[in-house]
Amino acid sequence: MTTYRFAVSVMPKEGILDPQGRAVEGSLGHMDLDGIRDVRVGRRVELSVEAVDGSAARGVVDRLAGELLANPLIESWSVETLDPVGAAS
Amino acid sequence: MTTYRFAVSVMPKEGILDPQGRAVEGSLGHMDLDGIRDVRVGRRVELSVEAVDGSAARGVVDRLAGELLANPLIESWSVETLDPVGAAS
Amino acid sequence: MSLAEPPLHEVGDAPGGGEADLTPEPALHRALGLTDHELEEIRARLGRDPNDLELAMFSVMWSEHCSYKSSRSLLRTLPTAGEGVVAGPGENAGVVRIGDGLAVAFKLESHNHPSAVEPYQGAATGVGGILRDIFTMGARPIAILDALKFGDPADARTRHLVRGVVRGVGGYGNCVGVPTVGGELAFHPSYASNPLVNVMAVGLLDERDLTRAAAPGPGNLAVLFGSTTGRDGIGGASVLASATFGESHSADGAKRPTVQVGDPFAEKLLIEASLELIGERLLEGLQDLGAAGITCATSETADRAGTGIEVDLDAIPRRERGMAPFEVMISESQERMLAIVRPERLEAVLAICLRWGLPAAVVGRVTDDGDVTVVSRQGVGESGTPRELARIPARALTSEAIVYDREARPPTHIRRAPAPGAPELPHDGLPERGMDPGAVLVALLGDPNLCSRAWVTTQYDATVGTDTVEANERAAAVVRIKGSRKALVMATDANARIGLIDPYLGAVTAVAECARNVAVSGARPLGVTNCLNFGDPERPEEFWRLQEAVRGLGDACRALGLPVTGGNVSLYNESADGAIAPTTQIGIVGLLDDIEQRVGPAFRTAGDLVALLGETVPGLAGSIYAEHAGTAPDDRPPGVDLTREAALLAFLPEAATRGLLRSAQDVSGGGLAMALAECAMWGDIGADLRVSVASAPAAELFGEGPGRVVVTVAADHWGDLHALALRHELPLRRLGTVGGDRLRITLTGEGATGAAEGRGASVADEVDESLAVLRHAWQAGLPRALGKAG
Amino acid sequence: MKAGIVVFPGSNCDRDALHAARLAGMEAELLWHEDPDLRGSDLVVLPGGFAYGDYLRAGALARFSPVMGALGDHAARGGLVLGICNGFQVLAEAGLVPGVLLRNASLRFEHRWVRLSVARHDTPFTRAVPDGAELRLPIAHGDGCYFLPESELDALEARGGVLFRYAHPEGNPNGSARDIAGVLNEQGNVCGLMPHPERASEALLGSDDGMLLFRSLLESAATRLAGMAA
Ligand SMILES: Nc1ncnc2c1ncn2[C@@H]1O[C@H](COP(=O)(O)OP(=O)(O)O)[C@@H](O)[C@H]1O
Ligand SMILES: [Mg+2]
Repeated sequence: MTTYRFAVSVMPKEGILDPQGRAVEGSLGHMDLDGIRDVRVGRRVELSVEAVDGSAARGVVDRLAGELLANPLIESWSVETLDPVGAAS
Repeated sequence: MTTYRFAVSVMPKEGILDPQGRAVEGSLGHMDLDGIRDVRVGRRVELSVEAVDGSAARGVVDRLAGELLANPLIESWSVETLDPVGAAS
Repeated sequence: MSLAEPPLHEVGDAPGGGEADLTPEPALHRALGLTDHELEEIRARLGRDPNDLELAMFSVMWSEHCSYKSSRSLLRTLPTAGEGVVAGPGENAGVVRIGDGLAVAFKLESHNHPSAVEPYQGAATGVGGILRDIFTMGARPIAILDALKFGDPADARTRHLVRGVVRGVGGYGNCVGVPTVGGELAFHPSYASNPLVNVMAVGLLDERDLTRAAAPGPGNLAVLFGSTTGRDGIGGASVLASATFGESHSADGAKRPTVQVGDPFAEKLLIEASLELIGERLLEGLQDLGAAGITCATSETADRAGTGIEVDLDAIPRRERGMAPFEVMISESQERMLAIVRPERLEAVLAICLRWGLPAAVVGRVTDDGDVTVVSRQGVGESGTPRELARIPARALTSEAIVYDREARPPTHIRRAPAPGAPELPHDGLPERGMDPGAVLVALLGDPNLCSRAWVTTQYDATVGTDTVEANERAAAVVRIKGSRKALVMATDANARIGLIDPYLGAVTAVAECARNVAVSGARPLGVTNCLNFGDPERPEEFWRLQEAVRGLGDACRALGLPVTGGNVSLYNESADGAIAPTTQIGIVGLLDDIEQRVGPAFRTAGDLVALLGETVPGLAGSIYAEHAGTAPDDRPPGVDLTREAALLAFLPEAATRGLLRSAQDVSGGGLAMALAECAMWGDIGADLRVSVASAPAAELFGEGPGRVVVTVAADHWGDLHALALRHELPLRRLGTVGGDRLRITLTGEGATGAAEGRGASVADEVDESLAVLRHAWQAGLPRALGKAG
Repeated sequence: MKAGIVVFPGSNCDRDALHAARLAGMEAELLWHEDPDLRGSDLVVLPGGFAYGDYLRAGALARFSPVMGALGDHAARGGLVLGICNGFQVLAEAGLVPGVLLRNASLRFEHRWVRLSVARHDTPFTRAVPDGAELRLPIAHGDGCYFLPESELDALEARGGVLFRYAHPEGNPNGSARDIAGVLNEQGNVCGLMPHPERASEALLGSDDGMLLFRSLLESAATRLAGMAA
């Protein structure tokens, strides 16, 4: 058994309204930051999976992402493999 | 002026309780998915920046991430450069 | 305060079902859901063939949802005239005067199918839609009530739906800052794959702010403000794309999400901006964008004013590039409003929208030709003259849309309810062997349909606005009106179990119960809104059910002197397992002239006398008890005596005004015993009571016969109360006194033990439970039913 | 005394705070978030609601509104500031009071009546609260779980920065560290709390305990003015 670490990105689907992204853009004026556009706000989920090999682990993550982490009706998701220690920090 | 696209990952710092992560782990039972551990739920923000060059753009993103997207007391953040078209889908 | 955002997608069967996914067909009109006959009707109204864009506009406007083509003929029969009614059916919401220059706006609306597909967003956008109907009238929304119906709570799919819907209602209502003060939560197998999410909103307005959804004055401008227009909510019409630019439908469908995402933050800004625009007298008309988007808003406002509107397609602010004209015209993107503005006031209007951070644009102008026309410069360049993409008489899309007289046929073997005063059956024929009333009461208290709703209501902000006097776990909510002694009392009710047996009686029962719920607080009901949730009207049995329900709704409202001021119809609530139980959801708002005279449901003082107003009629069919015990084939639901209900509605406010009532609680689900338990639990004080059993203990204690109210009265007021009841020809039966920490109900009379034993049953002849036991059963019910219910 | 209630886009308890302030006898008006002028307010209230929809993080976007600069100066000058619910979240994001408000432990929005114990009676916010009295107020929030690193919590308590705690029988509704419901800044002139005193402003609404806070503020403003006059 090996431990693999993944990051699942869940973003609002294209064409789906992203209220958070719009609110962020709307408030940028107050921060005097220019040139920022097309802000989309989603989720990032990091997790470890213990499995016999990488593809088995990946299989588990794909199921988790598709069935629990993302709502397929309004969100799209993608998986990224992290080095075992790694985190976004 | 060129348009650059970035993804900012904002994750709860170590030691910060992450009830959403716990909730995900909690619901794994219903899904008969084994071997998943250390789930952390954070945010992913994708945005475009228009700037004279890459480093200028990056500067804008860093400021946005540090001052708005993440709360340093509880969250750490990292920036990833995407290809202009790119999205999580 | 947050949690405005949806939770992680819940575990459970992947959401699905609900929406019909049209596959492209040779004939475009069929692919769009129009019949060949309807295409002929369209040709007749246009005097020519419609082009694709026009066909798309017709297809959405002639949908059941927008055209009411199956129900219109029935709705015409409803009584709509009433004292103080200033806006009725036909407007976005009903409006009734309440004195002091104020008026109340209220309406019920359904969002059933979207909630079945995506419970959080479906419920959230449902709340957003009904709120827009309220502030479109010029009223500030002051209360939300949510009536929710689901299948078996033990089912994983149901739990997923319950959690999503409740979070969605809260996520939206909490954020816009309108208190959710009441509603309904019911479980019935027939809702398993087709949950019902009916939301009622109530608003308060200064009569001078009453705003019409009309587009008067040719030359006036049509201003679209709020969110930008995207591809969402295009649904079936997306087949057009394949026709329009030969895209493959599948690739195309992927690009057009059928799920709409609500933005309560945008809605909050929309509320404030709209009310400011109205307050500043800057608008000639205002219309929300709901189903069929800009097409519906322009054609309805034009038709109401007998004008036309020319829509400048290129001027409509979009969320996405490359949208086809039909997509822009029928998009159902949320949180948008259409204002009709005089040119000289445009600047002021745009300034207010800008201040609230809302995109706004002039998207058309009012004309005198009675047509909705769509023009665009695309392809002809800035200089060129705009091309006309569509021209349709406004009324062809709205008031003169197609109407059907559907065939109605009663299903074989339906059980009719007895007419009021029909001879009683010898007994209700229920199995009573070994029945212990105390144990049954505890079981009923924990029943998912009767237990505490705290798990739901704690997720709703009920106190924002500093006007909420009574909310939740109550027959009706009480919301005071600042700066006056007045208060509004509101409730919503339906009765699926009786509706299933007899749709007519189901509707009558719901109206009677809802009105009673408002009246027990001492208020006078002002008017009725409703939502008719039924199956496929093209099936004669289903249409018959709808017809019977509307007949019952009309009869009940006429008998009680209540105008129907508005409502909504939701049809095709069906799944593979068949249609839902006929569900006539009723919403009533009442007026309390003096908040200090309101009457609560809870027992108050030891020594007060407990009495039952009204008479117990036999019949247990349709009751929760019957669901537990099983009904005999010859059993029927109790009938409704509307004359007596009317007397109750007159008696209760008078008794309250004269200060004769310490408390009053309506008898409904779970029967008399349940009502008594609630009075005791909520008052945290018990009672010692004797109930004489005329027919059978089960009917006395747990029968849900209408027309009954549990009241308490100070001993020295008993005489006056009794005299008043006599004057209103209402039976008033003394049951005992308030006191102690137990609920004790001793059964007496020939119907009790003895008689029951005569029937070979052995019935314990008393209920004797501590309040702690009752409260525990009541509070544990929902979490248990939903399985920890996180 | 004059109270200014800030209206952010998405505030929804602004009119409630106005109502309570006036009931308490204050002169009160609404302040628009884009206007840095506090119009001579002695007390500035950041009301409850969902400023900017609470998108991203509750209070994160609001803290950049133009009015916040003026609010900072007002606070630095010792001016009184009360942040209620979302207002508390904004103050925390702006660093005007210590801590962060995390998602409720239940992961659900919680609306219920709670009981607060009052740690100090010598503050401008609580001077009118009788000793030993507990306050009955409603909460209505999704992110009310107060967080601060352990060491800083000790420091906060040591300097008397904890003003309100959730008390029994209802107890801690959101998982807040050490049952903290409301805190004070170092100078003791800025207070943030999650429960809604403005909603408990009349017995008719279920409780008028919240008025004790508004009356406290009225008194302390009065004595300050007297102090200046002297
Ligand atoms: N069951 C009903 N009883 C009375 N009026 C109804 C009913 N159903 C719909 N109406 C009226 O028909 C009109 C159109 O309803 P609806 O399409 O729901 O309005 P909106 O599009 O503004 O939500 C409204 O005025 C509504 O009050
Ligand atoms: Mg409408």
